[in-house]
Amino acid sequence: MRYAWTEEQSLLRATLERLFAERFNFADRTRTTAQALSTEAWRSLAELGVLGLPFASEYGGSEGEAIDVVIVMEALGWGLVATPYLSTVVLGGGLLRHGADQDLKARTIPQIISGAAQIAFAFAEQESRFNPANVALSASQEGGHFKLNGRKAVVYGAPEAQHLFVSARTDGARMEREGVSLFIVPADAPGLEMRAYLTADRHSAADIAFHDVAVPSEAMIGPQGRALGLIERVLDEAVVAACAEAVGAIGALNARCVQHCRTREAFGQPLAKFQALRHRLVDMRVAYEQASAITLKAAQSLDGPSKQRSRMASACKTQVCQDSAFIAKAAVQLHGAIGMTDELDVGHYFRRVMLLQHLFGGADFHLRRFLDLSR
Amino acid sequence: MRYAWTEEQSLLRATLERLFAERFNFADRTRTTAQALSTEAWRSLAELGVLGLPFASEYGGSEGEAIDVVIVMEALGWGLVATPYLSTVVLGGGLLRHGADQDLKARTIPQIISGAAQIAFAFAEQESRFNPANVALSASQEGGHFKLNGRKAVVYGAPEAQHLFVSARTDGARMEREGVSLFIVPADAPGLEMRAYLTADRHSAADIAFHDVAVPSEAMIGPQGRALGLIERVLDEAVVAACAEAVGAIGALNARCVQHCRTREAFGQPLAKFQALRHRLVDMRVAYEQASAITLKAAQSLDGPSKQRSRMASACKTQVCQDSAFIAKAAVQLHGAIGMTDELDVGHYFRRVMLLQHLFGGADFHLRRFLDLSR
Amino acid sequence: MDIETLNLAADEIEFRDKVRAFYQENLTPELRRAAQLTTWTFAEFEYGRQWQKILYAHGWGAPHWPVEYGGAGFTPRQRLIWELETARAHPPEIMRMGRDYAAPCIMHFGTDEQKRFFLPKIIAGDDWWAQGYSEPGAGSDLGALRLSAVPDGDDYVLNGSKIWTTFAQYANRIFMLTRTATMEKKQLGITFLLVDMDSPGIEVRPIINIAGEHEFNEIFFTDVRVPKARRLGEEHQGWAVARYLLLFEHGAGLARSAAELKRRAAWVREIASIESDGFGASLLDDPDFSRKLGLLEIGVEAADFAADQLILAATSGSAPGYEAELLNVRSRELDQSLTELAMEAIGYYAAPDQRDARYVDPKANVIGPAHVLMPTPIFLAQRGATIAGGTPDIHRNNLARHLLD
Amino acid sequence: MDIETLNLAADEIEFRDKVRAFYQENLTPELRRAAQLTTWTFAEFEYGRQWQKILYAHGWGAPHWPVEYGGAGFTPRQRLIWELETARAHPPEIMRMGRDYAAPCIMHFGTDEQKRFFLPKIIAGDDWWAQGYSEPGAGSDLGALRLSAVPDGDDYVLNGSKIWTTFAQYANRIFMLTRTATMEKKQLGITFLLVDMDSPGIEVRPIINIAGEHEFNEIFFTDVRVPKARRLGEEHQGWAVARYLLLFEHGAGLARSAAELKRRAAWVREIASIESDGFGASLLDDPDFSRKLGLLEIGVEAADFAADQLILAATSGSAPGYEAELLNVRSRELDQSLTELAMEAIGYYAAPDQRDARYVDPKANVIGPAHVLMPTPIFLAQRGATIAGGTPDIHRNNLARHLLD
Repeated sequence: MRYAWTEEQSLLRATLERLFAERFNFADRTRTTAQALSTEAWRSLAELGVLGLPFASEYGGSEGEAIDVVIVMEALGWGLVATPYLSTVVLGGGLLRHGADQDLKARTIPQIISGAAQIAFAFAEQESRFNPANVALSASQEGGHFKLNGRKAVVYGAPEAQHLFVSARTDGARMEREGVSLFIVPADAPGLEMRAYLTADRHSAADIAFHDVAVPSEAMIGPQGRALGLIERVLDEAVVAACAEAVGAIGALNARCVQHCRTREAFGQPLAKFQALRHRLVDMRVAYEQASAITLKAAQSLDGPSKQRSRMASACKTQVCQDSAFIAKAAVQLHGAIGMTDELDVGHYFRRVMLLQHLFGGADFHLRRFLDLSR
Repeated sequence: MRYAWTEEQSLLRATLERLFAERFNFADRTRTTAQALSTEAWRSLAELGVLGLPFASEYGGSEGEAIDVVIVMEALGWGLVATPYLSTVVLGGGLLRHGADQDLKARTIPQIISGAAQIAFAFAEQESRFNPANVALSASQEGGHFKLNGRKAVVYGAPEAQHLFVSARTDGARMEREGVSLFIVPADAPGLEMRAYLTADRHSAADIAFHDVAVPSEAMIGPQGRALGLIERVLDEAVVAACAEAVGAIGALNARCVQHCRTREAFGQPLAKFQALRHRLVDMRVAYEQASAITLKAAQSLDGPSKQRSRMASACKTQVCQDSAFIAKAAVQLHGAIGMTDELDVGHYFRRVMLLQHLFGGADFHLRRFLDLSR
Repeated sequence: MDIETLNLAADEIEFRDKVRAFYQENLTPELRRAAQLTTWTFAEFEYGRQWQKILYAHGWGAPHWPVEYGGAGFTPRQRLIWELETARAHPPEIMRMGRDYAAPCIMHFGTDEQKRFFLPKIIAGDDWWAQGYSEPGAGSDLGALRLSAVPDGDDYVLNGSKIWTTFAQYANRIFMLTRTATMEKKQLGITFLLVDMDSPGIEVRPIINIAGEHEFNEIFFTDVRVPKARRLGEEHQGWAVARYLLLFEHGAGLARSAAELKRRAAWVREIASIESDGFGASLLDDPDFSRKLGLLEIGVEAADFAADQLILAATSGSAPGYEAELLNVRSRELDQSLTELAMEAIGYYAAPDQRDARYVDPKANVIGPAHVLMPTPIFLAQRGATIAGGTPDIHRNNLARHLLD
Repeated sequence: MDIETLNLAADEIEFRDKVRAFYQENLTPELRRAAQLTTWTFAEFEYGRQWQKILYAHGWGAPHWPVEYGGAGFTPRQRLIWELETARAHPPEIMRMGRDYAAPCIMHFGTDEQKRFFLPKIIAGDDWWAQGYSEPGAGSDLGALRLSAVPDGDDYVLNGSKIWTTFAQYANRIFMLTRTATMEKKQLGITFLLVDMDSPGIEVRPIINIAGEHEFNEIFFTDVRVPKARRLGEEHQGWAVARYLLLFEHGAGLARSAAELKRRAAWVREIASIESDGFGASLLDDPDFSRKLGLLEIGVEAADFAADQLILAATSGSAPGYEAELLNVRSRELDQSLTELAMEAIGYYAAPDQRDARYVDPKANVIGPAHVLMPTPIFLAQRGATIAGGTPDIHRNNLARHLLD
């Protein structure tokens, strides 16, 4: 994708690509566990100051733009490096930046930047599908604190997180926009029960049950019952970040496929000589360009008016879901049996891309949202 | 499509294919007008007894099955022969067979079989889109007769028809299923104003305005306000018939494309040597097989229980719309500039297939209907 | 690209307003209607001709030409603003083969004599050029050209035929590729000639297109004598001229085509908002229709952004080329899908053949509501968008070569 | 095909009821669960083995075999009823390479000695066969086989490796194509051997698939001695055996695969009816989801009808061949789309890696509701449906040859 990167941005891209290629390339991974790898990558990102990109300088951040986060996520996608960047910096960091008070920011953001603390955002529930207003987990006020009861589903990054942001209903009926509040909860709070697991794409996640988990009222972020606006803003940022990761991944897959077609032979000639495959590779490239374009456009809209921000974020997810699924499926197909194994990175990219489809809402959900916002 | 045709059916197929190939092939058409051609074809079909296929023997018909009508429509599609068969025999004949009383049948069906009379069914209106219950044209009772007021849109076969079937509202609000009645009206009735035209695919049609058109109460077909069941049954039959025509047309297009790829050269070799085109022709064949299969299956369901009948008719239209549009567009593309001209039959097939998409409801309308009937 | 995103300087805003005012004043209802009734590349000829004369009268007959030949001397930014405002105003598309294709080649390869003779007539809207490339049996494969030009004294004698010559029935000149020799490399031995359409021995046969319109022609050449003075470039070296011309055919109009795509999407949305879904709501509320429209609108957003980046890169001097072709493949698919959706939107009224109602000065009234007039002919004519200028297969072949070889 | 559409005769109804009763009695909960937990071709091996022994005990260990070898002597109609009832009952799929592929070839090409020795062990469920075809670097292109078998006294000595051998970790025998000579026509010089997996010099390396399961293996052969008595057919003529085997790989199971497609569609519909759309309704009411499901259900109806016609034609003796391959291409696309839709339906719960919960005797509880266990692994494993047994490109190449050459 042709884009006028600034010098700093080009430097950041190059640095991350080198880091991941040299220290975290797929071939070395058999030597270490997913967790160990993630921890090491996290340390490297902290050292590079990448964890501080989106934050204000007063908390040690480097005041970056939305585009900078896109660069990081795209590089993580390209390198197939599983880190809590999305949950900690984009989701957690976003909720802090747009919702938290001075004090909480001052206490938490430096921990994020140094890599000392990780954050996870528990918003999805078994019945909620992709609707962030569909919150059943209840927060009932009792004197100076709230008691949380209910469950959250597939919370990425939760097992390693020290702080959890939790959307909870303080008022109203299950799907009402009003009555949704946001709390920050220590991961080790009494009554909080986690079932941790790895996902099929080797990320860390958990289902969480809350039994009378008590938090002080200061743990509430933003106005009571009015947290949905904040949540939606941060989810828009996360949508674009997830799309950027997918764009990085399909870029890598396209490169793998071109390489494979040049080297692998069938019926006495390289695959790259078969017109059907040649055209498919072109279509894959066209799809990549399209996904890349809409992601950059959406990133540029993130700090604009909320309607256009959400509209473009949803356009982005809709488009990237289609293009990335097309490329990922074509890439496995094109590699044949070897693409079906755990030994080649293609299958790992495939799983990541296919699971990114769902994250923060699939193509259908976001297409409807785009249409509603286009009226 | 592999299918166990009876001997009679195989004979009918062969006869019609020969007739259209010898007497109505595209090359000769420049010599005559669309109307003249249609009239001549109509006469030949009458002579062959094809117009009597679906009717009872007591009216001079040959008691054929739904499959026989599919054979005729497929042949008409294959030969790209524009006739009023769909409007007169399938729609008009169907309304008569399933709705009319002895007397009307005895007066009208022999006229159809001999080719002496043509019929058109006016059901669509400018606001109705594909919903047959969306009837605004009003029929108000005044003593022994009804007065029709309103308009019907794009009535195929109307300019040449002697009898018009007209859906009209005798009761209820615009979109209610109750209150829709059916009338048979002489095409030359006073107050009936026709704007006749040719369609882009060289069929004859008209927009019709009704100004106080008076018809006797005997002109009402079936129970007052309860004609929708009859109309939907006949439209199901027409849907399958239209699909059969499309199947014939895409069969012919596929044959043209194979022929073109074998003979036409580019960059020093026949098109049939380029893998991308080879694969496309296979996909076109797969699509054809699929359209052909669902059409035969739907035809077999036409005389069964009404829910399954409508469900399969809608499945058929949904599938055939997709497959035929894919093939028609690919066929024009594959022929290049020459396919874009009025001189080659490919462009004519293309227009016919694309307009058949809308007839009696498009893919979206019928998919929703299929889903409603699948519950 | 939205002109707003360009954050214009004061003088640029002034320029923009000047352009807007010009269109405001000069685009008569007839001219606007001519633009709206365009199904394929060019508006009804007579109105394109009128419009070119208006442009010329304002000194904007060919803004992109060098000033010495009558160009407006725009800066790259002004050129961009001009294109965006033009797309916004939507004037009738003129038959552009002379002004945009032939002229640049004449400037680059032509003799002073040729420049003096041809260029003024083109910019003034007095000369109209056809493009004589394709021949029966040689579509995208120009190496296979056979129309022969045999030197004879001071002339060439032409025999053969050209086909798919758009609007040749209105042209008084034609630039064409002819075969003057058969050589090892098939591209060699081709000579580029500038021919008068009224030369004895030229016969034009109309070809009616799939939308029932007279866009194309076949032109037969029988012992047509063309003075050697009418040769552009060297003998046998016509390929060099053709390649040069190609730059202008492709590179140009990125902004325009992106804007047209956006206009098309808005047009479909408008039609859908007028049409009924048959159940009491607007077709725009139909989940299936809105889904298809939404997917295309999103695709247009992506294509538009990608085009922006290429345009900005181009104005800063780097050539698009490969990326432009990538974008082109996708944009044409989007455009064709939009035209198909428009035809789907109007339901049964897609059927009537309304040719006679489609003239600026119509010969018949529209059958049905006004908005049903254009979708079908535009859908039909736009099938050519993936045939003229290379099929998707041809483009994919090129792109694959770049990607893999 | 619905068995109802067969309008069965009285004796056929009796037969159908007998078959139903058999499944009713013998399909234990474990065996049913084994079938439901199958992500790819075969159920968890141990349960397939158990099931084959039950079938054998009832004289139905290989109904399609000739009676002399233990076949059930079904009529073509009974065979069809058997297949439909089997699809309906959904027993665990056994590792079928011995019973369905090797056995017919042994019957056709084998010596009496080989028949006596192998066939009884196969039908009894005591011998389990792997298929040694593919080699590293030779996927769909069997002409490129390199694993060498060098004659030495009464033996062949094998060196090389085979790959993608499904379930070879459970096999005690393997039939394989070996290279005994290199000839002009690459298919010649291939010899078909029947090899014991416990032969010295055989080493099996597991290959974990994309769903995290141990389906495939690579098998290394180092100076493995195989008696010439274990050769099936003539030396260098193994291709004839392979071609014969292919008939059984393709032709068979048309009815089964059509029925599986219908089961898959019903499964997706059921999951969607359980899942919430997030806005208070069932996912089945979501217009976008239902649209995708409906289109696939309609495709399944068409494929099912086409399969019916081929089956009826086949029972009346004419070979499907080309049409079967056409149908196959489409059916696999449909099946993959259905598995993708199932994964889409379960939303966030598509993510957890639930390998340990997917054993008949599970090592962990399901994360989330019960219905989220299978969609992701089935989706992942079924990517192989368009790789094993020929990619769509390969099939399109074949079909194009039939269509054009």
